[in-house]
Amino acid sequence: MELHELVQNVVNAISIGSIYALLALGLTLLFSIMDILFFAHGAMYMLGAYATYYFCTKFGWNYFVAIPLVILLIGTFGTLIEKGLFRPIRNDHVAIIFLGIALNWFLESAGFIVFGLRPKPVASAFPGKLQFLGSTISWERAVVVIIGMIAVFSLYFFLMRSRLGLGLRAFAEDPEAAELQGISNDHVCSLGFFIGCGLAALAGLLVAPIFIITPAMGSHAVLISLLVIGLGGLGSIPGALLSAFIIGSIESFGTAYLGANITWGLIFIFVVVFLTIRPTGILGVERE
Amino acid sequence: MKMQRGSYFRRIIWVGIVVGLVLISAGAYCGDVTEVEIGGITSLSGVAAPWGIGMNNVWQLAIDEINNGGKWWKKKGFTVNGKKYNWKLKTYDHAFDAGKAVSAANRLINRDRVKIIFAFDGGMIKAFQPISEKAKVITVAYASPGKDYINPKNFYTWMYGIDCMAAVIFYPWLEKNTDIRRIAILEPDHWTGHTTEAASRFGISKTKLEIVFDDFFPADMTDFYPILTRIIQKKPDLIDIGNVDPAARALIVKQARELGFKGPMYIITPDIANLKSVAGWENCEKLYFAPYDTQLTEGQKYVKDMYVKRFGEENWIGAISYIFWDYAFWLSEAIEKAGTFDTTTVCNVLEKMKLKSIYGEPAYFAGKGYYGINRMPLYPYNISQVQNGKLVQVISGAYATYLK
Amino acid sequence: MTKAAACHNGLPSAYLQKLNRQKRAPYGFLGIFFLLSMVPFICRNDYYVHVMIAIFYTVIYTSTYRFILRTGQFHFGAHAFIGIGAYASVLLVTRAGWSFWAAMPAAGIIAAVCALIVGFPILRLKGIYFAIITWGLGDTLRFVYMRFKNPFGGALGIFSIPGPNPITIPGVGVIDFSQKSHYYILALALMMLTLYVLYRLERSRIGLVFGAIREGDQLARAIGINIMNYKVLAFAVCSGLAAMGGSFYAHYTYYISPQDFTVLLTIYLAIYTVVGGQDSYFGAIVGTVVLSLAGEIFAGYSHYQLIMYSTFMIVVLLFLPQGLVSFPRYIARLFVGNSANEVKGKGNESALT
Amino acid sequence: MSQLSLKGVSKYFGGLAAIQNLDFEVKEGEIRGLIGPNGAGKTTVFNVITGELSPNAGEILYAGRLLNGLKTHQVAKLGIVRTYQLVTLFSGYSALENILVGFHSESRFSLLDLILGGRRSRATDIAQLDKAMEILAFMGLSAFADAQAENLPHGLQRKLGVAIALAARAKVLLLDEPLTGMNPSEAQDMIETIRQIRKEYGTTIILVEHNLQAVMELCEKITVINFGQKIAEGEPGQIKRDEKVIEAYIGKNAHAT
Repeated sequence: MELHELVQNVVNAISIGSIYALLALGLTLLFSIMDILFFAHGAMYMLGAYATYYFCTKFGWNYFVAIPLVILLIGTFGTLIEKGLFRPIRNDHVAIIFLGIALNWFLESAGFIVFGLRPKPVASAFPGKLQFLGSTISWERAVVVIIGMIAVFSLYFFLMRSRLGLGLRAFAEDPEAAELQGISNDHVCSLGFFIGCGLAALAGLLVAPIFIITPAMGSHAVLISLLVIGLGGLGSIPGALLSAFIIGSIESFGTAYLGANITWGLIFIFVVVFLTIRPTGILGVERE
Repeated sequence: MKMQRGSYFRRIIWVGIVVGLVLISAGAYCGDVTEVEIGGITSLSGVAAPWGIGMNNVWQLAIDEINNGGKWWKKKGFTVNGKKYNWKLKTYDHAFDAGKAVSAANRLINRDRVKIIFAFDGGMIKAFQPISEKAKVITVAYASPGKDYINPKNFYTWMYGIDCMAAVIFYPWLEKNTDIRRIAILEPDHWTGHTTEAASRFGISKTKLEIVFDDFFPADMTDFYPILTRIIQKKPDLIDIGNVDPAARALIVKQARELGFKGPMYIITPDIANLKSVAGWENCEKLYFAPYDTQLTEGQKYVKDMYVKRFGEENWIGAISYIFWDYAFWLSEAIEKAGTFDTTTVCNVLEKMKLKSIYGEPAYFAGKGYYGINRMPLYPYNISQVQNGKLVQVISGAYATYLK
Repeated sequence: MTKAAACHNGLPSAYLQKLNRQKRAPYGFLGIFFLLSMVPFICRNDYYVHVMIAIFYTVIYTSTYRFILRTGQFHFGAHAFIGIGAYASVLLVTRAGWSFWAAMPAAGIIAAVCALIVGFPILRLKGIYFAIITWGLGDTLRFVYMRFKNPFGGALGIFSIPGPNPITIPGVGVIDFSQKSHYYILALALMMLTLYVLYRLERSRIGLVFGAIREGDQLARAIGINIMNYKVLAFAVCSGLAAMGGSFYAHYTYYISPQDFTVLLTIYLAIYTVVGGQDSYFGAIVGTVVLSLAGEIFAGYSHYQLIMYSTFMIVVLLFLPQGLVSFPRYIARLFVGNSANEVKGKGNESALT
Repeated sequence: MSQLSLKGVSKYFGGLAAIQNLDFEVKEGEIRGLIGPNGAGKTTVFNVITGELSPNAGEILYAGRLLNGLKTHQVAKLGIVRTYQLVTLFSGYSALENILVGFHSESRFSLLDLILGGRRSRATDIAQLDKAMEILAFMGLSAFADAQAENLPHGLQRKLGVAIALAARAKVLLLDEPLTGMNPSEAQDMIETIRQIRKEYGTTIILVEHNLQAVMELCEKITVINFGQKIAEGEPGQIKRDEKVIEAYIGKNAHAT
């Protein structure tokens, strides 16, 4: 194996890992704050991508103008969903998962009807490619790596350092105690959904130009995210990052040296065996 | 709640009785066939839905052409024993679920009493083939050809073979006319991908070309960087991504160019619009498109105009649309000739007919040498290449004579 | 103290009534079997018979799925064991030359043994982790089927699967599975068998223990119940039964491919279960029947079908947490003001004061 | 001879010792009280014995057998059954069914027999029903056999909890505050019942209880712990006079006020 191939594979791994990390970020955040698995995350990702398509490609707006708009739009939509659908059954975690699945399917099917069946391309805001030690990466992917990292770290520091973040974490540890300290349950949930869905939309924004968008993209994404956050340890942001890169590396090197159609089999086997040995994932902690 | 189990039990029995009665009455309702229906089974939802809907639209166009008459079908309806008939299309969705495909076939054959089914994708066709063959229902398979379902045992299954023909025409031509020697094949890991790969291998086996890479990728894959890295490392002269679905195919083109592959690629039934918008036309340089005509035949123009007028430009699925046009006419003609709807007779007539194909004439059924039965139409075949941003027809009017 | 004394002492025991009902249950099941087995001879249309067959094997999947769900495990890998059943039985028939009648139970046993083997390590996992790992297991198997063309047929699947071998039933004649009605009877028998086993597992002594584990696993442990054993038992038995359903499916459609056993299958089962009502024994059945029949209406376009399913599910989750089976009670409460259930509760209280 | 003995048992949570080097022995058929101020580690002792927590050091022996490392259900199978501080019942079940669940280990079922529901299985059902009614009668609960457990008054729920343990064939019964929340007459009734249990079944009983009066009345021997350590052990009269005990309780009271 020559050096530039190795470098290329590492670059591929980082690129895939960043995409997966970005996809999983919102999901793991919601889990860490509210202990729920929001299956419709995939649909939010899909809606974010379509919003980008409509703003940028259809209306011809500037990509950078679209970014905050899309995040705000989808985040608000998430908050509305939380208020209307999730709040009544907030304490039933299994019901929430089923509700998420139902919502995901609903939005996906409705997406096919509303947005049409054909995949839509989103023109890239970052054309061109970057050459690096004999390897190549397109700029749009490099941007995903950079913004993905920024998003992961700023979210991490938001949760760990900021007052609001500490409040959210206090809520995660003990909702009742947090309520007593004046942290409103309802506000935390709304905020959690806003950030979670906003992150899903961000993923849609950045990933959409790399791939093409279809209403079915969400289900695929949410399953991958599930795998990522499961392996990383539910609710752990560093864990999700780590496992995204592990899965990215297996996918990159496995595909390059073993074949594309067995790599995903290997990833599944790896996750199954790992979770059997360590039932809480890489960095997960046992929860009640 | 616990105390109420008894009443639940009774309620369930009631529900059972009611459901039974509904089914019985519905069963009694299915009476005589008053309209001649053609069944369709395709993917109207899910990932492959654009194709499924597109082909359903073309079927509809063809059937409307027969019913109302037009430039292609000059009379109205078709006549059997002096009586006029019209077709009616009834399509069900299989969403790439074999169970649903079987249900759809059962519905069409046993409830709607169709004699002809147009169906998409070999995997699904194989799932319901035992039913359709047993019921002697003519199945037209729009799918990659495979000996496992096109064979003398399956008398009523017909197909529109595009990939196999393309491979046996394309690769010998490639050997003779270019200095391309190293071929990489990349196909999705599902039924169509596998059969197309087999067809390409068959075509290449007739030449001295070398296969340097041959792999399948999971059907839902969107990031092709790793596998393209691997392919490019093998230094192929041409990448055969024959039957990858349009979305993934455009991504492959785009990502391969990003990774620095400059050579040609080979694509069957391209969706030019999609390639242009996703991959960019400048990235499509040197691509081979099969079958693709720089000059559309009159029939193709006619169908495309009609389609765009009725269903809109954005729903046009590209060159693949044409293959869904012909069979409705061939079958109507065969039924007229046979003078009966009896499918065995119709099959025998159809096999020997001279066909008028949208790709040009003459067309006729062949395939005995490969499948043991003539179930595949041969017609003149064109392959084009993008040269300096323009489509140039490099092969014109070829016949896949290997398969005779 | 004797039985007589016990009855004197207490009220006529509701539990005794339950036991008596259990004693009568086999006749009930047989009765329903005979009643339903008439259908293909009255409605001779193969399409409706097919719909019923599809409902029957789906009921097998759904009700076993529900039972595992009820042991507190968020199961996401039903497709794994259904797939094992289908593939095992097909390979036994086509490769080893077994008769279908031996292969189907063998497939069930193979799947049950697989569930037993993986059960002990993975049933320790809770909640989402269990979901992820069972889903991963199913998809791992899918990749195994895809990867190994021999013997699994790869992505193309296995086709031309023979139907069940003909059998002769004295007094009835030869059943050679040339007609849908023969399959109908087989599917019905299989479903009734599954439902009976699950009925016993839920309503008998052992069902009492399963319920106890659900009601309070701490207490259950403290009185010596080995929760893991029971969970593994349920997992294995249900997986085995579902696998027999899978075996039937394979020999009924004559064609299987890895595509048939994806997580989507399990998601459908989850939807049927939730919509029907996961707390009730009949929930899975009602959910499957109602949604399958409703799904037929939208057979033309799956998008509408999915919209209908998901709307159903959202409505049920928000307004009918007990599922469709509780709908009559819900309506009754709307009109009467208080349900029979509440009356019962009050009765108990008054008896105590 | 001692039936259950703890030797040098310690349990730490983080750096904090919940129990430290605790020794005590219980004779067969004894009613033993385990008292101490709040947070003294009484419930932890139960948790350690039943295997819900594993001790950091020391040995727990039951009839000469080492219990360390056994899981809760295994310990329970050996005959050490506990009740919980808060009422825990299978609340959706009737009282009778609660008892029947306790029998589960007794019925050595064959799965096939159970699934087919054959005659043998039915015979066991009836036999168990009889035995359950017996236990209910013994506990004075037979009138409530069909009542749903969660609808019973508090006192009876507590009794039912003990009855479940009896059904699980407890040889050593660990009762965690069985009298909490009871009015005096209910408490008296419970005390009577505990005595009856010992008399009828010969069960060894260990009792954690805050109601000191009741403990003094009921127990033959009392162990007092504070901060996870044994500070006194002896007969009720002895304990009442023990200075350390008085100090522990008064100190605690002083602290509380």
